[in-house]
Amino acid sequence: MTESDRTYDHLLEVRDLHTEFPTRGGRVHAVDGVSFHVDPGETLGIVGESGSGKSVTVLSVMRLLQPPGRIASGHVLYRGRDLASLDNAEMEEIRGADIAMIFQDPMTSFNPVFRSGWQVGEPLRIHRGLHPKEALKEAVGMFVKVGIPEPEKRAVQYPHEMSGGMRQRAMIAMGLTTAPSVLIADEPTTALDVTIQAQILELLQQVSREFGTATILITHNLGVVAGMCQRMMVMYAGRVVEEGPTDEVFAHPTHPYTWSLLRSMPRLDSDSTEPLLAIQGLPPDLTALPSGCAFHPRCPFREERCVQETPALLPVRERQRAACWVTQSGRDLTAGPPPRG
Amino acid sequence: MIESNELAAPRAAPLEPAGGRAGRGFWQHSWEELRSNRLGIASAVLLALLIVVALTAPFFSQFVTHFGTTQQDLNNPFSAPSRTHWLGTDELGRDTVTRLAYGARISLGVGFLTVAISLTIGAMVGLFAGFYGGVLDDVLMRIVDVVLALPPVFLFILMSILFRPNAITLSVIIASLGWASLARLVRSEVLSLRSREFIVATRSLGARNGRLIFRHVLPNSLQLMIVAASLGLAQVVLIEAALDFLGLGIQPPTPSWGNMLSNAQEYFVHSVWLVIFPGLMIFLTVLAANLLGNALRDAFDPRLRHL
Amino acid sequence: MSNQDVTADEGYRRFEEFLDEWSRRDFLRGMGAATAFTVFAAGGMELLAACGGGGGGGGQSSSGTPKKGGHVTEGWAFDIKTFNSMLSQDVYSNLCIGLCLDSLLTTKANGDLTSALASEVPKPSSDGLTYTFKLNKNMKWSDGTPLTSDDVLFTYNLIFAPEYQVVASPRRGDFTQHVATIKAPDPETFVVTTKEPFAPFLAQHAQYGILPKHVLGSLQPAAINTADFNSAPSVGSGPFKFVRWDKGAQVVFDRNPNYYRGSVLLDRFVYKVVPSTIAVGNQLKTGEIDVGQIDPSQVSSLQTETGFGITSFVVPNFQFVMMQLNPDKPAAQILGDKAVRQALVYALNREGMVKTANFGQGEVAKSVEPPTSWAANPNTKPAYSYDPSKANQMLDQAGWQKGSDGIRAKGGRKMQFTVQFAVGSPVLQSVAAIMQENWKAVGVGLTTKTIQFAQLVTLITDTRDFDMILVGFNFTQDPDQAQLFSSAGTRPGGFNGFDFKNDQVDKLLSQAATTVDQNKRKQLYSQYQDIMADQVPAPILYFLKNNYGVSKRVQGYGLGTFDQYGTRPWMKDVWVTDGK
Amino acid sequence: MVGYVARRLIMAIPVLFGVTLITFLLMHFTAGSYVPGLQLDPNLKPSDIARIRSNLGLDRPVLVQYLDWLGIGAILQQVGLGGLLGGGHNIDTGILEGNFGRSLIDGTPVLTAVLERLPNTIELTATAIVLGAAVSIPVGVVSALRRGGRLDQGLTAISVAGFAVPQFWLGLMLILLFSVTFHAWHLPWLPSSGATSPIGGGGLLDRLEHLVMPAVVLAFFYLSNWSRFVRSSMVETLSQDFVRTARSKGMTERRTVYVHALRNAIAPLVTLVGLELPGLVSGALIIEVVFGWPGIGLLAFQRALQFDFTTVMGITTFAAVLVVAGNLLADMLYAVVDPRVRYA
Amino acid sequence: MAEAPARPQLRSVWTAAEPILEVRGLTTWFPVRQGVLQRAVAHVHAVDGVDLSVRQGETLGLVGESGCGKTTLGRSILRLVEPTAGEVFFKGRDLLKLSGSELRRMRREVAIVFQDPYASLDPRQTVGEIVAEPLDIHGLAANRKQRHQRVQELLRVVGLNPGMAGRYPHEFSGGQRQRVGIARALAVDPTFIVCDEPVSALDVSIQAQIINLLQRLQKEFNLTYLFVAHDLSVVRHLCDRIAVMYLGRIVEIAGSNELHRRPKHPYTASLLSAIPIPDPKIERHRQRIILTGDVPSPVNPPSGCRFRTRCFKAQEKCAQEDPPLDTVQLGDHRAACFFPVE
Repeated sequence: MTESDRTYDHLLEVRDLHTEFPTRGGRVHAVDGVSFHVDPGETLGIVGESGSGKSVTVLSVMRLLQPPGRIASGHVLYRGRDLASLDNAEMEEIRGADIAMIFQDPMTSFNPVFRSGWQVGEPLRIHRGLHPKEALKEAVGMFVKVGIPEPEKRAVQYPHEMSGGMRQRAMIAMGLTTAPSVLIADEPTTALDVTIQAQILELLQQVSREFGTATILITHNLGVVAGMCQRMMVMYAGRVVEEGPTDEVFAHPTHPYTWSLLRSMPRLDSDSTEPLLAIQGLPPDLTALPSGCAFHPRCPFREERCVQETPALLPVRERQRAACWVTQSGRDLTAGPPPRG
Repeated sequence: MIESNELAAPRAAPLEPAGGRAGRGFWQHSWEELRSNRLGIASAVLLALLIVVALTAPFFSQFVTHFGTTQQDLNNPFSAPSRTHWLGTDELGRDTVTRLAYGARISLGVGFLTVAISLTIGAMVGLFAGFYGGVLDDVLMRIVDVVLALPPVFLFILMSILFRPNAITLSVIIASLGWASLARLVRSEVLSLRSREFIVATRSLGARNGRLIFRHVLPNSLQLMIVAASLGLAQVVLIEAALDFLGLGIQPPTPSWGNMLSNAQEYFVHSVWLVIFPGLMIFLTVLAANLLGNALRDAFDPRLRHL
Repeated sequence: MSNQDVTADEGYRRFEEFLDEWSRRDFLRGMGAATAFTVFAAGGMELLAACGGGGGGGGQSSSGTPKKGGHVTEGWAFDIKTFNSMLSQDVYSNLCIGLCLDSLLTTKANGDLTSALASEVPKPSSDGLTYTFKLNKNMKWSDGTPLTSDDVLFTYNLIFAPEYQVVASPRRGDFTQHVATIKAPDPETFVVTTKEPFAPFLAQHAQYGILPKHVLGSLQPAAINTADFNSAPSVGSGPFKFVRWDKGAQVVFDRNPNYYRGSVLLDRFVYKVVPSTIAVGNQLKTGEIDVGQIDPSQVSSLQTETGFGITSFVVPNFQFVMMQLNPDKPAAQILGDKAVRQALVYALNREGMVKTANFGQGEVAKSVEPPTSWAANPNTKPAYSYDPSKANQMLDQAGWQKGSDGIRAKGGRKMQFTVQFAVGSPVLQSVAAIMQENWKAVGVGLTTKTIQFAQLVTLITDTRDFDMILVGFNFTQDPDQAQLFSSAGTRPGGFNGFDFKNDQVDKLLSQAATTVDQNKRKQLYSQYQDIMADQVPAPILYFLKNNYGVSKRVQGYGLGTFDQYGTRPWMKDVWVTDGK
Repeated sequence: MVGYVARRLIMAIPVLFGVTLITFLLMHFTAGSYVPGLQLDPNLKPSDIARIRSNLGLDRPVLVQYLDWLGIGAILQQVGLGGLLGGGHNIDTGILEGNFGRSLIDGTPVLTAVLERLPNTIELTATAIVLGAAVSIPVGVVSALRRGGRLDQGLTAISVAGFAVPQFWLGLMLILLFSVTFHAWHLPWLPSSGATSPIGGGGLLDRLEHLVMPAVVLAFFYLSNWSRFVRSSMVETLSQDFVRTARSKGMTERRTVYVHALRNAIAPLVTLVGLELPGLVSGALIIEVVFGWPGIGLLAFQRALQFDFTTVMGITTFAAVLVVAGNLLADMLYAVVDPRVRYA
Repeated sequence: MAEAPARPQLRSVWTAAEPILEVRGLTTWFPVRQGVLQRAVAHVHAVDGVDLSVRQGETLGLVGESGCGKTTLGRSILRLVEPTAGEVFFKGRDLLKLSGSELRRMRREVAIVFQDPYASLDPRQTVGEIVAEPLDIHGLAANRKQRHQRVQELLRVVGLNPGMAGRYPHEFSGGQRQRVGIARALAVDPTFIVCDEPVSALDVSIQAQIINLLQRLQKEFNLTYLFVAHDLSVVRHLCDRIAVMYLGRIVEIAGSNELHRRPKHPYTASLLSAIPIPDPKIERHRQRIILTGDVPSPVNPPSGCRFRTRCFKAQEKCAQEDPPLDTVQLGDHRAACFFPVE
């Protein structure tokens, strides 16, 4: 794409994004007013449970929503250009070239009937018009960079002939062939074993350093965010409930959901065998969201107000924002929830 | 309740407040799905209508059309549709509506009976072969292979000579080949069910094979069988008509849609209704059975799409 | 669309108009769609009739000057089976054999024998035992080899000489039963001596296509059955010579340059296999075929077609009901009573059968001999007009009383039968349905059962486990019916499967067969027909009428009662007006 | 791979025996004393029937006849048990020696008869398959892309109708319209039967004219079957992760659909086509009957009704081999189109 | 559960002081068939000579990566998969030698909870029927009323509203389904439960509920757990002792805290270091051991020590000799390694 002359605040900025899915049970607001940004070299973590809207958010950015899902409103500014308003052909030029994405399951994300090298080289053929042979050569080069042994042999193998870790490396290679400025990784290690997860996370960090890409890392594993991300945001029921620098959020969670999550996870470095703090109830059904704050039925800190009114995402501490009436009114969660009668 | 904080908070849960009422079971769910499929319901209604006509054919002919199936009127052959003969008469002056109604008995009777026989045999063979595997599976599946490799033409011809074709023998003849593919279908379903975790779970409780087969595997493959039965009905009606047409099925003067058609082709130079209406009946019946099968499949499980 | 019901409401009137409109636009005309089963079932009706015609039979008259060239396509719903005249049994094979292999004698349309390879029809010697055939001079096979009495002797040896036992010929039994010796004293003479005088000899055994000894003579006897010649005759003696046989599709013939009667006019003749008898009508219309036998149901609609003319004639093919008379079989307990048999015939509306089932294409039988035969006796008594009240009366008299269900019974036995017939013939189905209704009217129950043709054959010749059989038979021009009605035919394998035994009939039939004088024979057959009419062991329903459509571009087609199949010497003079 | 094929073939042996034995026994029980080819001929003497029957070896015990058909008869003779065979037998079979024998009806070698008809049947079915596939793939793809739309509903309706309409009825209607009526209206019309014109036929155009109607009827069946298959397969494929991956690479929708999705979606179709192989014998039978198409189906049908034992047995063997080969072919093809599938 | 009918004791010489479960040399191989005759040309060495003992009332954790054989081991012990060799003593009786009916009786003593709570519940049965099934199988309810009461009680015990017994599994959330699975396991009143990754498929916020439930039930009913999992943090929280599996073998076994503090086997060490800790301050400065390559195929495991192909301490000896589990032995802490981590 041609470099826009306009100046812009962030490499990629999402403003007040709303994505909805019409269903039989009514319109589902899978993403409800999400805003965030990333800059080169930075890694942003998006954390949330299944159904919290984190994947839909990034699919909206890529405009890869499965119909009938659609962006209802909001802006996706990439270098100042609003991706949400581009036509399909323009968007196709951005996808894979400027913003690349890697997916959770490297098995199903590769086309089983084409050789891996062919697929990895494909973005080059599409965006740079490279000859298939050159594209394959580039792909092999990329395989070397992501640490795939015997790259020539691997390139002519089919995806199913590779191991899970290898496939995810190839997936990353595919995302990076065109040297994109933004890399979106949607749960890249969830399907992998821990030792392989460690390898892949290492690789992602290395890539971010080397290529200076802005990375958006989606995960449900708080530990991964802790190690990988400078900034993070926590999503719940399609909304961002907390956002801030990773260190701060872990040290001083300002949303009861974040607070509860951290306390409900068994920690490897803890000798305690005391019962964990269990978040009561279930994640909400998006077709029938509770009134007020969506988390209030499960919230140990809830107040009258939480049931009635929906809190906005507002600064609570310096550099840290949360959508919570409790913390916005100045309460510190570290003291624990009030006893219930 | 032991630990109240572990329980689902009513407002957040996708469930209605717990009451004594039974949950929305699988069949109920399927029925609701089916009900919203207008084409499927229309097909079911049409099939039901045809069944009613078939069942009441003697009353129908006595009180509605006022003609018997073989009642001739040699002075009035090939009469066009009229008030007395709604869909005209054939070469011997027999009433087409009456004969079509009786034909429905044959087509649907053979259809349902064939499906019942082949489903019973096929399901049993498939269940046991799939569940027990090993030598039993090998032997049963070789038999299935043999049946599937027999050229149906010869079987139909030879068996229609061996047994005088009537609705029952014809059903047996068609079912004698039809069960094999069903057995295969059920077997592959059972194979996949057998490895499903809930079977392992039940086995871990100390359940015997009989319980596993009849309490778990069979109920879970019922949907597949119902869909297969509905689609099978359509196929059998077509096969039956084709056999009649080739002179290997139901023989005149017993009217069937197929033999009415084969007879009529001699005469439809001048009496086109004789060939249009039986053809239409076959078409509608097969169409309805197919559409119902598709609707059931959609209602049950989109996974069955390959059927 | 005859139903002009003036009181019919508006909707039906409009429907009729719509149908009329369709009909006018010819949309539906001639739609004789393919019926697969008739292909096989008709075997039950159309049986061997090895006859021929001597020079131009009946049928179409020629107009214009004959010219050379062009082709004729004749359509049949049946493929042929063999070119070996000694193995063939079906009329279609015989038809094609007749085109390329001439026989000693052949038949004219009216049934008279006439010369073919033999220069004249031989008179039997005074003792009635010896027939001396003089062959035409200088005859050649299509490859130029001379055709002599050696070939004739070889041909007849296939069904006579003991070493050819293994040849699967259906003719050996009858031939060896009657013939004492065969000889070829010189290249132009062939002499047959019978064991006793046998009047049907010429009609039955002098019309086989003569086979080339120089092709088949060197083969092992068993190899005759499977010789290449059988499916691709390399040489011939008829008006045409074989070109190719695409099984299931067509048989193609070209003009035989060495034909002993001089060259034929046509370049090419094609026997085309079409899907069904109904398809014959369609293809006549579209011009895909030039000549074809029209199904009775289509005759009236095809009569208005302009592209071809229709030739009609009665053929010696009768439809009849075999009634079980074997006293060991239950049905014979009822049918053994002559009065019952007669009453059953009185109850049949045979005019209705001809009119409805056969679309008028037939003639109600007055006797067991076809009306086309010189031996026919049209005045047999009783005449069996349709008379249900007489039938009722006769049955009452015979002691059969109607029960509450309307079925007659006597001594606890109900008058109920099952009639069996070959599957797939709509005509027979209709006939059976009419029989059923007719008899029901006089208190006789009848159920119908169709069986495959092969089963029907076994049923008649072997198992014989039936009440009645509805079947058709073809006869040659000779009036001998001994195989069917003499008591000799009741032996296993014979065709008198219904066990009709009558000493007088036996005597008359054997007398007639050994009598050479035609007038005497006619007298004997006349008596025979009277007895048969009185006994009605197997009521003859009607004789069929054949209808051929012949394209107007074809001239000189001599189709008639006795020369449809077998050698067709008149093919020599057939020509086509457009020369194509 | 070779081992796999070998194993499949070995497994097929009992199947072939079962199929031929069942057919043989059924035929003998139904035929009774009928001598193939013989007609109701008043001149036929009982002695002729007995002689011909014996010549054909049909008077021997059924199992001996079956063994003879297999070719074990010759072996029995060699080990001195020839007496078991009884009678002369000029059927001359020995399936184990690759000899299918000769027809009892016309004496021609069964193999020749089958091979003569085979090209016609292949011509018909191959055309229908190609036609069916060529139309069903785009139809299925379009339906899948426009899922739920008007076009999809229309195309689905046609394919469902194609399932429900009896083939013989459709064939009759086409003959009525395109042969008879068109001819009567002096429009270009199509020949109603056969594979070629008897006179001057055999040219490409002539064959095509004859082929059109039967092929269209047969293709209509395939079309309705396969288009629904392609549609559902395509719908499923389009919802898969790798399609999303393809899109994320920035490729055009067209390329996504036709390169990535279609290749996967039609892979299973290949096996369906492979499974049509046994259809050479019976798949097109009723169409061959209606259109008088001189193919194997018609031959099978006619000869079965005439109890031509050798021909029926030959075709049965042929058909069973086709079933085995078809299944194997389908599996092999699947391995070709889907690299994940490997046989060992 | 006072109303539970008295359970007939298995005849054995076992006393509560001995391990309740003793596994010796348990081996489960799956044949890899090939060729014309489908002869087994090789075997997947899923479980390859495992020795293990579980004491009454404790929780033994079994961890390892996917494909290491931990699930097969759990199922082999219960004979849901037939082991190839070895002995499994449960309360002193060898389960592998039990006949069909004895085995079925034994199933009242041991139960299993599965990973995927949806797959392990029959979708065509109501929750009530699912929970009642073990009662029916073993005839544990004298009549309908007793059966109904027992089902209600079981549902209440696992924290479900007994009024929902008439509902179907698909109407429940993952956590609730897992509770149903646990209730079913409890129905026979077992002493020993194999928990096969019971929380891996659940959302983070639900995991804790189930973990707490399992802990509570153990106390309440004096249960013994074999807890199979891949998540070391969960295992460490729940288990008294932990066994680490790699390629069909147990490579290290120790008390929970001991294992975490002083892992001896290089594989354990790298596994521990690979697990992210949800604390950026710690996480960012942790020394990670990144293993190279993938797990080798269990059809052809490497010679000697199976971990040597990925091991950062591997030496010549590791390829030659197969270290037994007691190569390192510090009291209860055992590891199969020649060059243990210090």
